[in-house]
Amino acid sequence: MNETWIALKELGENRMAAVGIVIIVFLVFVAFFAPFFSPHDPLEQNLEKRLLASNGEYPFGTDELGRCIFSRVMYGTRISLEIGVVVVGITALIGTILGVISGYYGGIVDEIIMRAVDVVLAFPGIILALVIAGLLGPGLFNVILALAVTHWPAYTRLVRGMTLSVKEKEFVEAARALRASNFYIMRRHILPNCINPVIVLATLGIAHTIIFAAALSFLGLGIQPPTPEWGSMLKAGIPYLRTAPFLTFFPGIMIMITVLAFNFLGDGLRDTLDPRAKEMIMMKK
Amino acid sequence: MTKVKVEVENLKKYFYSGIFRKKVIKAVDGVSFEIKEGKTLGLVGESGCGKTTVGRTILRLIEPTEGKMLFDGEDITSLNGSKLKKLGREMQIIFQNPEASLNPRMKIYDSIAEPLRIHKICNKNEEKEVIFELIETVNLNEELLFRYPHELSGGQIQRVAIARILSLNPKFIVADEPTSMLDVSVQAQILNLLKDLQKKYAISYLFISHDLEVVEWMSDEIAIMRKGKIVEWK
Amino acid sequence: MLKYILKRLLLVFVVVLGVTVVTFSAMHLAPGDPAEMIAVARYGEDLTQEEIEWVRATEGLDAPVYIQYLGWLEHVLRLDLGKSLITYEDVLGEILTRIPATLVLAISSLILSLLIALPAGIISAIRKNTIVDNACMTGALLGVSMPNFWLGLLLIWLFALSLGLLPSFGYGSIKHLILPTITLGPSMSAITTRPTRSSMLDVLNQDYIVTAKAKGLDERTILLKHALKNAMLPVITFVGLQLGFLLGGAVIVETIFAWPGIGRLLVDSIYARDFALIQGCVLFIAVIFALANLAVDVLYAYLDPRIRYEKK
Amino acid sequence: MTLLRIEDLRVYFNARGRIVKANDGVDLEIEETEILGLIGETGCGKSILGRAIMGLLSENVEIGGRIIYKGENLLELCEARMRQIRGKEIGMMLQNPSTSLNPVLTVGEQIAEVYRYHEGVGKEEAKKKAADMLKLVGMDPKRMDEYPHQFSGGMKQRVMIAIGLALNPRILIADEPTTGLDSSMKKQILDLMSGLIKSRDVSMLLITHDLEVAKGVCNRIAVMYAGELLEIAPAEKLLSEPKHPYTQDLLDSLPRMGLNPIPGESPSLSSPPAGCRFHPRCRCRSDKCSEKHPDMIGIEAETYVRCFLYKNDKSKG
Repeated sequence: MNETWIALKELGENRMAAVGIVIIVFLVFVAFFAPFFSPHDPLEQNLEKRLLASNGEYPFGTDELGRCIFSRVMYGTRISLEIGVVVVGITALIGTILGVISGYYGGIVDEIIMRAVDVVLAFPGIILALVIAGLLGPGLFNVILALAVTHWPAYTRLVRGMTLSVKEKEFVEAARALRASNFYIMRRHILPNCINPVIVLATLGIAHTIIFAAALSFLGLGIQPPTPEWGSMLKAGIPYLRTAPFLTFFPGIMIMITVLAFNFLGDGLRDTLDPRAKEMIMMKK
Repeated sequence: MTKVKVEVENLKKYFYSGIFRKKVIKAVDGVSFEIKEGKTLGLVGESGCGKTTVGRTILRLIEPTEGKMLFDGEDITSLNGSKLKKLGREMQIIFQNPEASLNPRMKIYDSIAEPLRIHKICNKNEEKEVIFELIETVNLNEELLFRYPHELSGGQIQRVAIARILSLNPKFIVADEPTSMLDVSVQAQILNLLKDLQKKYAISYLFISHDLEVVEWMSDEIAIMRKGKIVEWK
Repeated sequence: MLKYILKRLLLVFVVVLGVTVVTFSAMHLAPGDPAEMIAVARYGEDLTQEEIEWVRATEGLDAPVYIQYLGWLEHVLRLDLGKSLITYEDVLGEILTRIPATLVLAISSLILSLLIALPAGIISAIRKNTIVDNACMTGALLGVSMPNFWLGLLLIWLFALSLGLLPSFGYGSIKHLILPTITLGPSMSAITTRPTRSSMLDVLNQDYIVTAKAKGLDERTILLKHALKNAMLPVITFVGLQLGFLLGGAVIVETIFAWPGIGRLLVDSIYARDFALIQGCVLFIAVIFALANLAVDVLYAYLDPRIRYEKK
Repeated sequence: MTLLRIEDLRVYFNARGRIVKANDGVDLEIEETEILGLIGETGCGKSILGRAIMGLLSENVEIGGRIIYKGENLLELCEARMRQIRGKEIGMMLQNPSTSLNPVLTVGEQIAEVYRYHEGVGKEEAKKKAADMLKLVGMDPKRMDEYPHQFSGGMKQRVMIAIGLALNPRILIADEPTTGLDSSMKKQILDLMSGLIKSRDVSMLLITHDLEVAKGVCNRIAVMYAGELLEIAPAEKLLSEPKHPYTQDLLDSLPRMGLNPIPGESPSLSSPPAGCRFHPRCRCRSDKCSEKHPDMIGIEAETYVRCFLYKNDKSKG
């Protein structure tokens, strides 16, 4: 049987991962078909119907400007998933490449890359993102940029560490004895042996990024109203916390479910992809 | 008279450490020897005596601090570029640890095909034929070709390692403790295989081991190393 | 050991320098004319070009960026972080008055998180693959997935607005501390639980635990004496790294609960685009974070005999 | 006198859906004051046997058969009773001294705690006894406050010996005590162990893959292959006139005997061949070997072999 197939099967048997996958598929579906299924235009205001509780017309009620919370929450899925996937895509790619280069070549290249990593990691991630996003001004692009700047070092650090250990393995030395080029060795030998933990980290990274992005918007430094975004919806709901708590309830639970789904999946991947976990422990602990 | 295949003159390899690079470890400290065509030089010593460094240096996997290395009379001490790549077809190495000597994420077939692909020795169609021939030479079952290394035993992996470098038709092989992690019954298989190949293809070996008995059985000449120097010839 | 600490301090210096360069560049890459923004913040929208130019000249904003940076750095080395561009308050003084509030919140949250995470992690490792373990791990995942800004709002809604038990914002008494701590502590504990568990599992699979069993020692001695200390070593480093999470979380929690700490100061200064204050906060947070991590590493080195007795 | 008797020991566990039969019907006795060598190649189940005696296999492992020590079946004992036996009655040294000593405790403490725990003596008393033990294994007792990483491999192995023998157990199980040591150090450690064991009337089960190690020290040797024993005989006899074809071939594959290989590979413990487990590699096989599983039979005094080439001699055995 094929290795990938076995891994996928094991993943499916992992209950949490399966739940995660189902939720993620559902969310992607929602994001994709939001225009078809949302009962209202998420931007459509109706001041006569403001702050209504859940009813037949508005399943999750209406906000302070009479917009349909259900529709806004649906559209919010789009922006959160988009930020998560784009940021992780960019950072995982750049971070991994830098990590392989840093670990493989060592010396001055390593020194420069790792000092850059230190600088970024010397600072609590969310605060750096906050400062960057705050200074550059609100907007989708700036949020993505701020999160990308703060997220790449995680991959670089991880991959560098793995590269250092894989590099010492004899099969890499064998490839050098075969006079394979450095690029070949990195691509064929180092990278494939680092990729599993990167996949795990990237999955968990999507979860992380979605929370960060929502936090930025919550603080008013990310996506701005009237764009339907969960973090900024939460912020807008604060003044009505006493009278209309559902304004903050629905976006909050959406963030949590989304993040939880990616965390479930990442956790399941960690169990299936991590060879150490696979090893059967037969001696008594 | 058989001709000299490999010649090493006053080889030195120092490792420097510490903040000011002042700490010196003399891993290899003036080693000279020659290996004739189709013959085996055994290199014996306890762990940390520098025998492994000698093997790596000859293959130019480590750059020597001082000294000269000749292959077929040609100075290879500072060869580079395409000439060094070509040298890769002539000189090869077999490692100690079977678990680490094959890429765990590559199928056995691809591991064996790798040298052929790197050196562009044959096209895709011929490749298959060559590989099947190779595994027959080292006495491996075809079924194993489409498995991953962790599904093989140590002895089988060592055969794969031998098969893959044989595709290059090397004339000199450094065997760095090739059986020290294998069971005795399997050790004998591998050592016999190495000897058969030597007869068949006139390969010269530098056979590195800590086990004097094994070296005595394998080698035409034996050098004993201690603290970076050859202290005794047998 | 001393050499190690000195080396690390040097690194802290380099890194803090790097962080300030990044923020300084971000400020100047930011769209808009800084002089105009400051002038608007100070005097309102109705401005003449002369007034803006006057601000530019008095604040030294007409010099090239690197001159501005070097000038700032020179003042920093004399422990002068400058004055707020908007309120003219002394930046250092302003920060120092905010630090205690942040420390109180951070320490109480850290204690709460460790009180939850360590027992949970250790118990789930010992009772691996039981209901207890699954419950702890699911709880941890839930905790990690819970945005703390939302949790904060839920807590305010429940305990302050609905039940009226606790104040929803402010600073001063233990009561004020409870909700912010419950917002921050458990989510941090959720992050620490898993590494604690895996570290403990790792240790329990080591040969020396088997040796301890072969000696005939009982479960309790093996766990408390042989396993725990080994398992806690990596957790210490991890907690050090999580201090960043704590500071980051503080920014959000302080904003929600109107807690007068440095995090809220930073957010407010970003809103106001008060560059001097932003730069000061960034510098301070970076230094605190770096020193805390250094302290953690020294503690680690001290507790681990393999490092303590390395040079002999 | 038999000190410990293993009867029909079966250790099975589940590895990714396959049943691995690590020990499959092992019968073995350890006599008083003897050194019994258990020889076998990688993955034949010899270490599992050692751990099974100590009750150190995890719960998901299925264990059958009996291990009788002083009239008690160790496999049926409660954990509390088993703890009294571990260390005090049966000591154990694990394979790798670098990983088998706790890195954050001083070596003195790791010896002393045995006395405190089993004999209930005070801190000072235990420390003194630990110092004596260190002296006994040829180490400077002044170093007892140092940590394991400050010692060399051979020294750490000495500490392991001190721990294993601290309470003067009746049996010491030593699992590959010389792996990772250079040949000169190997000899020192073996001499030290066998000397101490003889002078203290302790029996030892020496588990090793190295025939050379077993040769110098063992009184009797048992040969294990694919989860079962193939031959048990007095050491001299086994090495000079091996009976089982596997034992013969194993000896022949040693360098000094001409490095004659045994063809093929050891079978996996989850799918051993039918009949005699060695038959696919055996040069003496007949049709019967692939069909029927041979029993262990006594053929001469103290010599047992599991092979159809031999006939049971009931008068002896």
